Amino acid sequence: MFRNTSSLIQPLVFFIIIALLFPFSLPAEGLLLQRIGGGVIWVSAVLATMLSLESMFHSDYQDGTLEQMLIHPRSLSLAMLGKALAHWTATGLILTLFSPLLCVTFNIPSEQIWVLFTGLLLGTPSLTLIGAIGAALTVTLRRGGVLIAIIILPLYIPILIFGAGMLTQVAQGLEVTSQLYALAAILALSITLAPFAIAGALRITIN
Amino acid sequence: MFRNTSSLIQPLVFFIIIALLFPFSLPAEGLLLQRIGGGVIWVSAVLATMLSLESMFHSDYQDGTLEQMLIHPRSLSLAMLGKALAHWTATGLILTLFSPLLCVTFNIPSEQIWVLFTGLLLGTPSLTLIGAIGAALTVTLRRGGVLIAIIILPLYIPILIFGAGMLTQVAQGLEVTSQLYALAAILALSITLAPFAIAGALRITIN
Amino acid sequence: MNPITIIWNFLSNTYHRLGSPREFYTISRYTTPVFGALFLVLSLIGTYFGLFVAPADYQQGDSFRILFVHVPVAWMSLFVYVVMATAGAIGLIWRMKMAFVVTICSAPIGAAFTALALMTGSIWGKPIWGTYWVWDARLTSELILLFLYFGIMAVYYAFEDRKTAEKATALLSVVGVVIVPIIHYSVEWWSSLHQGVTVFAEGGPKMPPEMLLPLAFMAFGFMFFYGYALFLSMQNKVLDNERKSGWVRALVNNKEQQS
Amino acid sequence: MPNLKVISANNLSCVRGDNLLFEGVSFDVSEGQCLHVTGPNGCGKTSLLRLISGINQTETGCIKWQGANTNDNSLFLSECAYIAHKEGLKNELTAIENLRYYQQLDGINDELALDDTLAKLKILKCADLLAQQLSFGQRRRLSFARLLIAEFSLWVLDEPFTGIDTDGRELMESLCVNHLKSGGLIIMTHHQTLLDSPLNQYRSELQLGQA
Amino acid sequence: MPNLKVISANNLSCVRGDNLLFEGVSFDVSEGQCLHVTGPNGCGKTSLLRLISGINQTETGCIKWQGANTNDNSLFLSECAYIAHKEGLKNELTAIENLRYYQQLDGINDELALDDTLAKLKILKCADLLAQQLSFGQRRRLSFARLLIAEFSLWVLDEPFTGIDTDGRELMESLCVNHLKSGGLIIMTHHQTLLDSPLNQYRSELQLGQA
Amino acid sequence: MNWSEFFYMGGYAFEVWTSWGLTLLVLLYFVIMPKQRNAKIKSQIQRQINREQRDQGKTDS
Ligand code: HEM
Ligand SMILES: Nc1ncnc2c1ncn2[C@@H]1O[C@H](COP(=O)(O)OP(=O)(O)OP(=O)(O)O)[C@@H](O)[C@H]1O
Ligand SMILES: Nc1ncnc2c1ncn2[C@@H]1O[C@H](COP(=O)(O)OP(=O)(O)OP(=O)(O)O)[C@@H](O)[C@H]1O
Ligand SMILES: [Mg+2]
Ligand SMILES: [Mg+2]
Repeated sequence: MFRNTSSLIQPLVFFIIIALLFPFSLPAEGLLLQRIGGGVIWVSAVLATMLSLESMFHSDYQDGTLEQMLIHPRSLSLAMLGKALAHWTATGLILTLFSPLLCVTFNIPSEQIWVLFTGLLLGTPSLTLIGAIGAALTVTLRRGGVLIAIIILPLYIPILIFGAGMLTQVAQGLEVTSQLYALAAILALSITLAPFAIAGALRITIN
Repeated sequence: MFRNTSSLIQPLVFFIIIALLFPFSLPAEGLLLQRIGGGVIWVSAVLATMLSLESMFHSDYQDGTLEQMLIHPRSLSLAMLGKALAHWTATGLILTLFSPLLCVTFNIPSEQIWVLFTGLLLGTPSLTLIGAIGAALTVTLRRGGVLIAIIILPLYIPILIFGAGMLTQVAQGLEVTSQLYALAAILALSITLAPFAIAGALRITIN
Repeated sequence: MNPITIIWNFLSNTYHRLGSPREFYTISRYTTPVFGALFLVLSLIGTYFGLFVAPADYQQGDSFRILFVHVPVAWMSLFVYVVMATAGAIGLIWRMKMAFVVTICSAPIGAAFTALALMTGSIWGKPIWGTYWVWDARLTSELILLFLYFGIMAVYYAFEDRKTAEKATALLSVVGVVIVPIIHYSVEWWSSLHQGVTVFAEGGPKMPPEMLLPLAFMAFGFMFFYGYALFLSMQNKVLDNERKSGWVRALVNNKEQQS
Repeated sequence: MPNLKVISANNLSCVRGDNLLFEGVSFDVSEGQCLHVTGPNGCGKTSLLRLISGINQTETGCIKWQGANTNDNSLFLSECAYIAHKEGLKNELTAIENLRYYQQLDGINDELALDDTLAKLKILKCADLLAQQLSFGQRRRLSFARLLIAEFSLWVLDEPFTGIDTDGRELMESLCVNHLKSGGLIIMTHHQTLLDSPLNQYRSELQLGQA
Repeated sequence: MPNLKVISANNLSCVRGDNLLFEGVSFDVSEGQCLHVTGPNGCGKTSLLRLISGINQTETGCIKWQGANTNDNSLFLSECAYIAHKEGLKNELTAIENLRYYQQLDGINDELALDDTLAKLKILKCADLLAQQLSFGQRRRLSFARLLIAEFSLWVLDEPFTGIDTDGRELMESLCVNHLKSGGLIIMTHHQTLLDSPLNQYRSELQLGQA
Repeated sequence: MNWSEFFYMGGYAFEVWTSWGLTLLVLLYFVIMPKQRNAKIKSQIQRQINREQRDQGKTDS
């Protein structure tokens, strides 16, 4: 699955690059970055996931291995769940693990770091699973990348709202349990349903 | 070059989507968005350009048309200048033209809007031209996208610093001429030199 | 024969007749005008009571009269999505051609209703909240719904092959249906500037009858409008899809010769 | 003979866009037989093979494997291998890694068999080259090698001899004959005649109409 | 005869990775001649054609067109056409749009010629299909059509007959013969024999070593 | 009731009438657009039929 370490670090590098563009482009005030840092990290995570998705099935389609998967006796949806989780390990998980370091560079207070970390841990698998549906629907199209974005970003926004919302809550000293439950519920839903949608989408588009 | 209008609006949509992710993920305070809005728009422009670059040569390489271009009697660097400028029209130019509208939704004051607009107009062609070098160098590689980012983002940062820096200057009532000259100089340099670099990169990587 | 069997037979009969493009076309030529007429009658009554009869609100003055378009339109934006997703599921599961047509033809109508809800809402928001737009849960989720409609239309037009496009569109609309409860409950789950659930509140509508009545008329009127507009555009789609078939040619040819 | 493997198609049709490519196509292939699908370019041969192997769904008619419908029939899927124009090779993996990937998909783990198979197709010396670096014929051979790593009964081959040199073609033909002799089935397309090929004696022809 | 078109290669060699594919390859092809490059899979035929057409650069030896080095020689480039396995077709353009694209690259604008060319290769009825939707043979024909839209003297063809049906092959062979008769040059690879082909009488063979 | 007072809408004329007006426009669009499209499709099909009949006439004679 992972040919080499470089494919593992690439989404991470992407994530870091996106996040680091902001310090260069915002007014240099210590407090500003600290206040928006959490949001910036969430946006970077969403973008990094989304961008990595475009290639999730694309080369498989181009070289014909996707067709071979389609006619393999294993359950396609199970295989897709596996593929999505592997993809998540190489994108969402890694960038979640890395996020605390980024938080430190943004001077984000430590109670927020934990919330951000947990939020990303619960949120990024859903991002990948939901995004894979979009990737599967657009795999046969050139310029699928933008269409993926159009399709899946509406579905990402709730996750973003819950995830980034927690940070604002914490900053104001409020509870975040309800948001955590919401993220967990979204995750449960995506794990159970998304694989079927992905498999269905592939069967529809490959012909 | 442009099969249909959809290929024209797609980078624009990307740009808008990236910019719109922020309101969802930042604390809901009117002034905050207004202060960072200009920076967010610059980052979105950089990202939208960068992402559109990955596909600049990729499908040409996959389907063999790039090889055909290489052995065409026209000057390859001139052809590449044309291709880059066409690409810019469909990405940088369009999103520059659209940026004022985005500024309005972010409540950015109008004197900043003009600075942002001029900055993007001078900066985005350089982004495309410089980015195309990275795209040409990575065209034969799978997962080229991230490598492009790693190669070209360091080169983008000066443009970002000048471009977004202008906004902070204006907000503080300072002059921006020196930054404008810098952007113009970068543009002049990229137009004269980048096409040769792109052509050279393609001749090296295709074999 | 027992009544359940009769009803069942009737339902399955209509289902199968509606499932065939040709039958649909024939039937819809009678039902469409009926929908249009019902819409006109109901909405004119609603307008009369809403604009002329209902007294001005003691807090909002006359600005509350936006309610009679905003609320029906906002409800329809959700209702159309539910219809669209249901039809999509039916199409995918039972491979019913006409269900896909319902999905595809509903999307622009739903998008228009959503856009209207956003516009009327923000126009209304200016006098009430003092701003056209806030990034608040109800408003944001409704905006997401608009994007979702756009995404669904974009997917349909992205595919060259019609059958693929239909199925892909149906799948996406089924997946996106989660947004509907989110929009509906957004005012309860998050603190929101937007009005809480008023009409379908527990313990009956929290709204005086002189407001409720015209609202009901408008709401049902818009429902019929949706039916009307949907059938018109479905007729076009059916003609377009079946342009090679004999019955469409006969139909067009006859028309031509009569006129 | 209840255990005789047989694939039978009945009244298949295929529509692409507004064009009817073929209709009413029926055939039976049983153990030791090779169905040679012929017809001019664009007549629907590839489309037919994709229907058979289950990538596309039949709209009319049905295809049966041992009497059971082939749709979503995992027994059938595990016995059928489809080799297409797109080789199904990952450019960034080496030849042997590509083969190993397919072996693992089928739950096998046998390094020796990999070398063996590459050797059989005379591409052992390219084992450690990236698929990207292989010549056209070497890629085709590698994709053919996939047939030998698991026990597929039905081989569905779309122009298997394109890009293969004369020796290679004889090799592949003899591998096909071995497969047929040991009770396998083959459905293939090929534009040249097979009359002077060792496959000819097992062959029946299915001619698809004009494009 | 100073105006006779001729391509001559001297002492070419090709190294891939650590392998020497061939060395000391020399040939001359002049008007009306067809050079048939043969050899087993992986012996370097495609690599040689890419050297000739200028995609890759020679490391030793040189290739001359009318006596001038072919490297970055725009006269040569405008007279040489290379048809490879990768067809050079844009999937998202229709067949005719693809051809028009190449026509425009060469600065021509002639709608009738496009239809004509498609008709010559018997793919006129697919003119408005996306390249993506074409069958394999139809794609190959379309890429071959590119040879006819501008006046190329030297055709460099890498296995031009793959995926083409029997009629199509005869068609292409006669197009090649016409080209040769009107003073063209052809360098091609092909795995089957050309002894019984109309091309045979114009043919000389270049055998590359064992892979 | 007084008409000018009615149109004045207690000071909310702009809000109320743009909302209602926009809604009306959109509804009208969904009535007019399909009718035009219907006519267009039918004329396309008619032209196709005519063309085929002409072709047939040619081959028959
Ligand atoms: C852009 C701004 C607005 C948007 C996007 C919006 C959206 C919606 C939506 C989607 C609904 C249907 C909810 C459901 O059925 O679950 C709704 C209902 C409603 N809206 Fe708005 N709205 C906006 C502004 C306003 C304003 C400013 C008011 C007035 C103060 C208002 C008053 C109402 C009322 C009274 C209902 C009916 C509530 C019920 O019974 O559930 N809305 N709106
Ligand atoms: N959307 C479409 N509309 C009309 N025709 C289409 C469409 N998509 C594909 N086709 C046609 O369907 C046929 C597909 O044929 P297929 O690939 O099965 O041919 P084939 O017999 O394998 O040909 P070849 O010998 O060239 O490989 C082609 O003729 C192609 O032009
Ligand atoms: N990096 C590399 N290291 C070693 N060998 C390589 C490398 N890249 C390519 N090769 C070898 O170079 C050769 C390329 O040959 P080429 O494509 O020219 O063959 P060909 O004669 O066209 O064969 P075919 O008949 O299969 O088309 C192959 O044998 C391939 O294995
Ligand atoms: Mg084929
Ligand atoms: Mg070769």
